[in-house]
Amino acid sequence: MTQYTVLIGGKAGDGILQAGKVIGSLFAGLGYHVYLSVDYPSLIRGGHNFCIIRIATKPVGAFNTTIDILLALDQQTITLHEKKLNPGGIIIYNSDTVTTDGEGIAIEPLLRRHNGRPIMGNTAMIGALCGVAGLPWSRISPVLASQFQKETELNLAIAQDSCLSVTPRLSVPADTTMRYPFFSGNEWIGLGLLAGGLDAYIAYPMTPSSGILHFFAQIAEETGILVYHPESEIAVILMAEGCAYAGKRAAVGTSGGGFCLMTEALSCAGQAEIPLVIVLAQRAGPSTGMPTYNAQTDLLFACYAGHGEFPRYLVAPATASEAYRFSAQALHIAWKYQIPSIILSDKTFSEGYYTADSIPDIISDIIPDSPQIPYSRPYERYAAGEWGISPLIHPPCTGEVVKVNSYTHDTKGISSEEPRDAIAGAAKRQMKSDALAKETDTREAVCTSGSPDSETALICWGSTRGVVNEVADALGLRIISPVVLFPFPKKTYLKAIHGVTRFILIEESATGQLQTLLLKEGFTITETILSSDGRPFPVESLLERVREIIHGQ
Amino acid sequence: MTQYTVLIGGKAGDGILQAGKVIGSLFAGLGYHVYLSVDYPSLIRGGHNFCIIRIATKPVGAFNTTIDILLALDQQTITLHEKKLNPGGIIIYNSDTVTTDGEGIAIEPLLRRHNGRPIMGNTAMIGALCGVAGLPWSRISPVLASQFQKETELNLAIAQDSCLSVTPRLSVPADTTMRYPFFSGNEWIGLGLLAGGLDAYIAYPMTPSSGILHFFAQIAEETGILVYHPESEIAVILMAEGCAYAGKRAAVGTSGGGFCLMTEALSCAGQAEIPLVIVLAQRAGPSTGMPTYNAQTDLLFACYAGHGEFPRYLVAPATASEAYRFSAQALHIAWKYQIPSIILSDKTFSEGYYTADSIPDIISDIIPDSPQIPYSRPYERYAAGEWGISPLIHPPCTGEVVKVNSYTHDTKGISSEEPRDAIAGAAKRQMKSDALAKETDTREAVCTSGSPDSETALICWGSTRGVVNEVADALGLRIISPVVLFPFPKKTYLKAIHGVTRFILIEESATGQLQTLLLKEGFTITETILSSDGRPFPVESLLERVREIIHGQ
Amino acid sequence: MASDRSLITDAKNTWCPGCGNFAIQHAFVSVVSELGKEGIPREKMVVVSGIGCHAKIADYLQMNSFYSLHGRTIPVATGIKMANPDMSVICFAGDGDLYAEGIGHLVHAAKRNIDVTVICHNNRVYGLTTGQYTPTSPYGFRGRSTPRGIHEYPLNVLDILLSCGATFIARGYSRRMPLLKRIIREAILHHGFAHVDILQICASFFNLTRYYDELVYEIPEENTTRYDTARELTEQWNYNDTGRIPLGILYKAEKPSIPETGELKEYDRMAFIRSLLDQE
Amino acid sequence: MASDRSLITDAKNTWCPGCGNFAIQHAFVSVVSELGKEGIPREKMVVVSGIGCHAKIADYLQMNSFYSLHGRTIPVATGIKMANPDMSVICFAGDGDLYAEGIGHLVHAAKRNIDVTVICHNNRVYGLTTGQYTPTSPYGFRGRSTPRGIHEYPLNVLDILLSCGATFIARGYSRRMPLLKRIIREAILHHGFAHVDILQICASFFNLTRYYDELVYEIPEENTTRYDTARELTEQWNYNDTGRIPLGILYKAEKPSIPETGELKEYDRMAFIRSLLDQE
Ligand SMILES: Cc1ncc(C[n+]2csc(CCOP(=O)(O)OP(=O)(O)O)c2C)c(N)n1
Ligand SMILES: Cc1ncc(C[n+]2csc(CCOP(=O)(O)OP(=O)(O)O)c2C)c(N)n1
Ligand code: SF4
Ligand code: SF4
Ligand SMILES: [Mg+2]
Ligand SMILES: [Mg+2]
Repeated sequence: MTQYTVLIGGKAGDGILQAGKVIGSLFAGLGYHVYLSVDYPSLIRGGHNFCIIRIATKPVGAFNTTIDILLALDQQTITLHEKKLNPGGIIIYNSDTVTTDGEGIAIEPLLRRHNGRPIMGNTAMIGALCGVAGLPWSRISPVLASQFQKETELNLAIAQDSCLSVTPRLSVPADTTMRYPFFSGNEWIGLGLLAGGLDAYIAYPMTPSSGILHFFAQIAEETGILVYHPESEIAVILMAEGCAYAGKRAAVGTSGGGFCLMTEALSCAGQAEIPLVIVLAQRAGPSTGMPTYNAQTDLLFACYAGHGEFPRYLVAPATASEAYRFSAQALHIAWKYQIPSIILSDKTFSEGYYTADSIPDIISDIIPDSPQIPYSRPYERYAAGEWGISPLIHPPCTGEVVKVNSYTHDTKGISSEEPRDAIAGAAKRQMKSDALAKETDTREAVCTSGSPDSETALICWGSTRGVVNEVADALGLRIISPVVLFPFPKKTYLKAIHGVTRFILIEESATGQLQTLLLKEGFTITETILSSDGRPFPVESLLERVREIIHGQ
Repeated sequence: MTQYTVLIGGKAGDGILQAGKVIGSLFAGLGYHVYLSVDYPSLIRGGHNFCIIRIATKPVGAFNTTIDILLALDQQTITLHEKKLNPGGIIIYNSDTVTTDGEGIAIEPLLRRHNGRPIMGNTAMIGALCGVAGLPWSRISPVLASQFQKETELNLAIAQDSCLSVTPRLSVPADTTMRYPFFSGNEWIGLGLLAGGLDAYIAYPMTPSSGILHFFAQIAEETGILVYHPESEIAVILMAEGCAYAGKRAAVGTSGGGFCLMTEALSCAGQAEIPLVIVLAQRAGPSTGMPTYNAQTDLLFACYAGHGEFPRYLVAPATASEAYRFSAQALHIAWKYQIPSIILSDKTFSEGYYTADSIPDIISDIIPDSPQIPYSRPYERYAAGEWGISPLIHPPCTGEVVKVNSYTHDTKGISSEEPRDAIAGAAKRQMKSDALAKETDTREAVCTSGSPDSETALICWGSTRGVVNEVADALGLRIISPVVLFPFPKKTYLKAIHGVTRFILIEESATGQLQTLLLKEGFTITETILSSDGRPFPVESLLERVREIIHGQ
Repeated sequence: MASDRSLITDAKNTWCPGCGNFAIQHAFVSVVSELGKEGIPREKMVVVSGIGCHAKIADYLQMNSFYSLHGRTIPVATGIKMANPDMSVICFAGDGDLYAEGIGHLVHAAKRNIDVTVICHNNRVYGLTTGQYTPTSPYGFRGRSTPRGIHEYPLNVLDILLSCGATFIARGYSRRMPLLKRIIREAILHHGFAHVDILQICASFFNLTRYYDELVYEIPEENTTRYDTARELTEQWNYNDTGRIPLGILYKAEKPSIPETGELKEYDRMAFIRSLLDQE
Repeated sequence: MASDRSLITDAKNTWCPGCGNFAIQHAFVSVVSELGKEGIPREKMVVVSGIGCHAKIADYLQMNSFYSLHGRTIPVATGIKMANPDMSVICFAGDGDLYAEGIGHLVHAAKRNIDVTVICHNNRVYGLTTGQYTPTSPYGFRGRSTPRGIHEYPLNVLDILLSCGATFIARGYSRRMPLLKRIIREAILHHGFAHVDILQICASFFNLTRYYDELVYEIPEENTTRYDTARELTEQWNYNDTGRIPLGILYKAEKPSIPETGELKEYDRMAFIRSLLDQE
C-alpha cells in the first residue's frame, strides 16, 4: 500500500482542524482513503492542537508514530513532533514565526499580496503541501475549489501562489477518477440517521457528541429535520419521547455525564415502549475526566443503565459505512420494537474523519418494509402482538385514544398493580428481547477480518478496530469485533471464533469491559491489552504490545 | 418451632400498618421473633391494605399462605383473606360493619364507652387479639403501654376492655424475659448508619426509601443529625458530596428513578474521591412501575452506574442485624477508601419489620480505629498513598488548600490532560479496587446456612433470603447468599460452594441478574426461579417451585 | 352540567373523599366537551401528567395521554407540540412535581413561550408520598420530612412566571368551579405558554378549605393584559401570609411562540444525502 | 492593587486573550486578600465551580475548591455550608451552567436563602463547547446549534431572582473593575443568598464590549434595600433590548437564612441507639 502521513499543528484558534479537513478532503477527492485524527485540549485559544492525516491506497482508520510531512504553524509543533519525522520527511512551516529546516513559507507577505485574512495562512500551508507533494495544480484546483465555499477565488489564488512557490519533493500519484466521501464519525452517524428516516434531533452540547448537533443544525433547513437544543439533557430525552409519542422519529446525542441524566427517562422508554435513539459518544472519565480525549469505558453502563429490566439495542460502529448502516438500523430497530437503541461511539470515532469505501443502500438493504401492524378497535396501545410488539399508532386518530404510561399498566395503558399485569408486562418485554436477539444476530453484527485461519484473535469494538486492523495484518492474526453489543450476537460470534484458541482483548479501559459481556455469554478472553491515557494507540505501539504478549509466553 | 400468623386488613387510612406494628412489637416484647410484611397499593384512602405478622420462636423473615388469626376491619378483608385461614383459625372482626363468624367486637359502642376516637378501633382489635391469644393482661399491659406513647391511659383502657370481653381460644406462652428490638428494614439501615457515625442524611421522598428520611427527621433533634429534603435527587447527592468535602459523613436514600438522577454525581464521587453512602431501595420497575411493590432488578445497574470506571462498595443486607452491621460498614468503607458505597435494599426489606436476635457491636467489631493518615506539607489532596488511598483532610485547615476535582487531575487536584496523570488516576482507582476487594472478602460477606452438606444450594440475595431460609430448611438444602455484591467476595463464595453441584438462583427479576455477576467471576447457576409480579414469595409457593425443579429433572 | 361520561375511563378512581382533584377533573372534562362542540376534537388533545396524586388524572381521562415521570410533564409536552403543532397539549402537574423536581423545565417553557398549557394541582404538599413539604408549603409547615417545621418561605410561583416571560398566568381554586372552567378553557385556547396554578384541597394531608374560603376573591375579567397590574396581582399574595388571594387570569399577553407552524415542504432526503456523499 | 500571587496556583491559564474571566479572577483575588487582612482567613473560604470556561478559575486559585459538575455548583455549595456554617462558600458558575442546566438549584437556593454567594460569568454563550446560545443570549442569536438564529427571548435572570426571594442581587461588568470588587466583596459579606451576575466579555464567541460600554451605568449605592426600586432596576434592562443597563447592587434585604448556626451540643449517639434497641 502507498501511504503518506501528514501532521499539521498549531494553536487552538489557528484553524488546525479546518485545515486538516481540507487536506483530507483533497486527498479523498483524488481517490485516496483518508483517516484524520484530531488531538486538542479543552480550551479555546492557545494550547496545542494537531491533526494527523493518513492518506493511503487502502482503507485506514489509525495513525503511525512516524510522519512524512509536518506542517508547522508554530514553533511548538516543531518541538513536539519533529522527532516523529521519517527519514526523508519534509517540514513545511510558517517562516515568519518558526525556525527550522525544510520548506519555509513567508505567510504574512504572501497574504498581504493577496489581501488575505490571517486565518488564510492555512490555505497557504495547504497550497505548499500540494506543491511539495508534486500534485499538478490543474488536478487539485477543482478539488480545492469545492472545499472553500466562501471566498473561493481568494483562497484558490493564495493556495496556487504558495503551491507554485515551493519545490516539488514527492510525486504523489493523482491519476484516479475515484473520489471517496470524507466525513467525521459524528457526521457519518448523522447521515445514517438521516437515511434511516430521522425526523428530529434534540441535544444539549457535550463533547464529543456536539458535532452531530452542529451537523443537523446546519442541514435542518434543507432536510426538514427538527433540531432543538433545550435547557438540559433531561429535557432533551423527554422532548424526544414526546416527539416519538406524536409520531416523529427522534434521536438524541450526548456523552457520559449527559447520558447519566437521561437514564431515568431511558427506563421510562422501556416501560412505556417509546422508541428512541441515543448516541452515546464516550470520552475519558469518570466524571468530567478529559473531555477531549478517548475512552471505551461506558459499555457496561450502556448495557444496564436505567432501573428495572427492558430490552435495548446497542451498537458500536467502527467504520464510516458501519456508522451509516447501523445508525439507520438503530432507528429502524427502535421503531420496530418500540424500544430505545443506543449508538455507542467514542471521541476517537466521533471526531475522527473517515472515508467510506462502500455506502450501503439503506432503504433496501437495511430497512425492509415494515408494514403497519393492523390494530383492532378500540385501539389498545399495549395490546398483545406477535413477539410482544403492539400495533403502534400516534394521535390524533379519530375515535381512538393513545395512552402511554410509565407505571405498570394494562393493555389500554391504564396503571395497574395487579400481579397479572406486572407479569404480562415482563413477559412482553422478554418476548421483545428474544425476538430482537434473534433478528439482530446477523452476519454484519460481528465484523471479522485479518487472517481467517489464525488461532490467535484480536478482540475489539468501536474505534480501536482501526488500529487493530493494521496490527492484525502485520502479524497475520484474526480480528473479531462485535458491532452489535446488546443483545449480544451469540451465534455469529460463536461462528467467528471457530478455531481460535487465544483471545486478546484490546480496549481503551482499565478493566476490559467487553470481557464481562463475553463471560456472560460463555466466551472467554485469554489476555487483555488495556489503556487509560485517553490517546488512541498508534499502530507501532499496539504492534509492540501485541508482539510482547504473543512472543512473551 | 411454635409460630402464629396474624393478618390484619382494612382500607388505606384505617391505620393498618400502625396496628400491625403494635402487634409485632407486642410479641417482640414477649420474647418472640417477629416478621411483618405490609402490602398496600399506591393510594392514600380506600383500597385495601394488609399486614401479615409472623410470630415465631426462631428467627423469621417470610410469611405463609395460611394464617391463624385474621383481624378484619372491613368486609373486603374477609372476602380476600378468609380462604387463607388455617383449620382452627380465628377471625376477629369489627361487628359494626363486618359480617362473618368468629370473635366480633362492637367497636363503636366500645369506643363510645371510653370516649375514644375512631382510629382507636385498632386498639380494640389489638386488645381482642391478646384476649383470644390467652395472654394474661398483667403481662401485656406494660408492653402495650410502651407502644402507645400518646394517650396511653385511654388506649390501655380500650385494649383491656376489649381483651377481657373475648373468649381465650389459644394459650400463647408469654413466660420469657427476652425482648427483641423490632424495626423496619429502613429503620435498621438508619440505625446502622447512625451507629457507624453518620452526620447528615439528605433525601427526596421516594417509596420505598422514604422511611429512612422520616426516621432521621424524627430523631434529628436528639442525635444532632443534619436532615434535609431539597428540591430534587440531583441536589440531594451533590449536597451530600458538599457535606463530605466539608468533613461530614453524609448518606442519601432513594429508589430506582431517583438513583438514575444521581448517577452523574456518583461518577463525580468516583473521580473526585468523595466518600458517600447511597441507599438504593428497589421497587418494581422499569420506570414508575409499581411503586409499592417489590423487585430485585437494579443489581447490575448499581454495579455499573455512572460513566467511566471507579471503585464502589455494594451490599445487600437481608436481616436486621446485617442491615445494622453492613450499613455501618458501608459508611466506614466509603470514608476509608474515599469512594461511594451503595446499600441495596428493596421494598420487601425496607418496609418489612424484623426483630434482631443479635446486635453486632459496631464500634469494636466493624469499625476498627482508622487513624488519620499523616500527610506531608504542603497538603496534596490526591497524593499517592498506600493502596492508592490519599490522606484526607477537610477545610478549613490553616496554611493548606484542599482541592477536589471532577476532571482528571494531578496530585494537587488541578485539572490535567497529561497522559501520565490519566494513567496515575486510573492506577490509583485500580489499587483502591484491589485493596477493597481484599478487605471486604470476609466471612460475613457471604451468608451461608441451611444444610451444610447438601449438594444443592439455593442462591439468593437481599430480602428473598427470608423465604429461602424456610424452604431450604424444609428440603434440607444449602443456602448461599452474598451480602457483599461488589467487589464480589470471590474467595468466600468459593469456600461456600464447596461440594455443591446444583445451584438454584432465586431472584425477583425476569433475567436473573446475580447470574451475570457470578458468571463474570467464573461461577455458574444451574437453574433459576424468577418472579416479576412484585409480591414476595410466600413460603409454600417457593417450596412448591423448588420441589418441582428438584424432582422434575 | 354533568360530566361527559365518554371522557372518563373505567379505571377505579382512588383519590381520597373530599380531594380537590375531583373538581379539577370535572372542570377539565366540561371544557373538553365544550371545546369538542366548538370544533376542537378531543383526538387533537393530549394530556401529559407527572407522578403524584394529581397525575392519576391520566388514568381517569378517556383521552390521549402520556403518564410521564415525576417533574417531567413539560419536556414531554414540548416534544409533542414541536412534533405536531396541531395538537393541544395539556400538562397536569403537582406542586412537588413541577415546582421542586421540574422547576427548571417550567422556567424554560415560559421563556420559550411554547404553546402548551400547564395545570398545577397545587395542594402545597406531597400527597402520594404521604405528606412532606413542597416549594409552596408555608413557613413552619410540619411534614414527615420536617416534623419540626420548615424554615423556608414558599416560592411565589406566579410572580416568578411573570418574570420568566409567561404569556398566560392564572390562579384557580378547586372550590370555585365556574372560574376553574373559565380559566382552563382560556388557557387551552391561549396561543403560547399558559400556566394555571390551582389551589387544590388535599383532604388527607393539608386541608386549607377554611383559610382559602376566607381569603380568595375573583378579580374582574378585564385588565389582565397589563404587565404592571399583573405584577401587583402576583405580589398580592405570597403563598404564605394571610393577604387576600386573587383568583382568575392574572396576565395575558401575545408574544412569538414556538413552534411556529411553517408551511409544509416536501424534502427529498435521499437526494440530499446522495449530493453530500458525491460532493465531498 | 496588584494581585496577591500567593492566591494563584501555578496551573497554566488557558483563557483566551481578552477574555473577561481575567477581570473576574482579579477582582475576586483582591477581595480575598482584603478580607484576609480584615480577619476572614482564606482557609475559611471554599470556591465551587461548575464546568465551562468560567470554571477553570478553580484551577487557578490557590484556595480550597470543589471543581464540580456542569450546572451543579449550588447544591455542592449548599452541602458545604450546611456541614460547616463557618465557611464562606462562593460559587463560580457560567450562564449555560447556571441558567440552563442548573436553573432549578438557583431558584431553590434563593428560596431557602442559603448563605452562599453565586457569581455568574454571564458571557451569554457556551464558551467551552464553542459557541452555542444560552438562556441569556439575545433573540436571533446565531450559534453552532442555531445557525439561523434563536426564536426565544432571554431570561431576565435578576428579575426572576427577585421573585424567588433572593436577598442580595447585583450586576457587574467585567470591564468595570472597582465596582466588580465592591459587589463581590459585599456579596460575600452578605448574610443569606447573594447573587452576582457579571456581564463577561467572551472574546472568542460573543464580544459585546462596544454594546455594553455604551449602555451600562452604575447606580447610586443607597436605596438598594427597597423592593420596588429593585424591581424597577431589574426590569430596566431585559438582556435583549438596548435600554440602559444598571450595574451595582440592585437589591439587598435581611431574611432568615439557613443554616442557622445553633449552639453546639454534645450527643451520645450510642446511648441513644441503645435506648432505642432496648425500648422496643
Ligand atoms: C424522580 C422521582 N423522585 C421521587 C418520586 C416519588 N414521588 C412520587 S409522587 C411524589 C410527590 C408528589 O407530590 P406532588 O407533585 O405535589 O403531587 P401530589 O401527590 O401532591 O398530587 C414523589 C416525591 C418519583 N416518582 N420520582
Ligand atoms: C451534564 C453536562 N452536559 C454538558 C456538558 C458539556 N459542557 C461543558 S462546558 C459547557 C458549556 C459551558 O457554558 P457556560 O456554562 O456558559 O460556561 P462558559 O464556557 O461560557 O464559561 C457544556 C455544555 C457537561 N460537561 N456536562
Ligand atoms: S392525599 Fe390529598 S391530594 Fe392525594 S388523593 Fe388524597 S386528598 Fe387528594
Ligand atoms: S471562549 Fe470566551 S469565555 Fe471562554 S476563555 Fe475564550 S473568551 Fe473566555
Ligand atoms: Mg402536591
Ligand atoms: Mg457562558
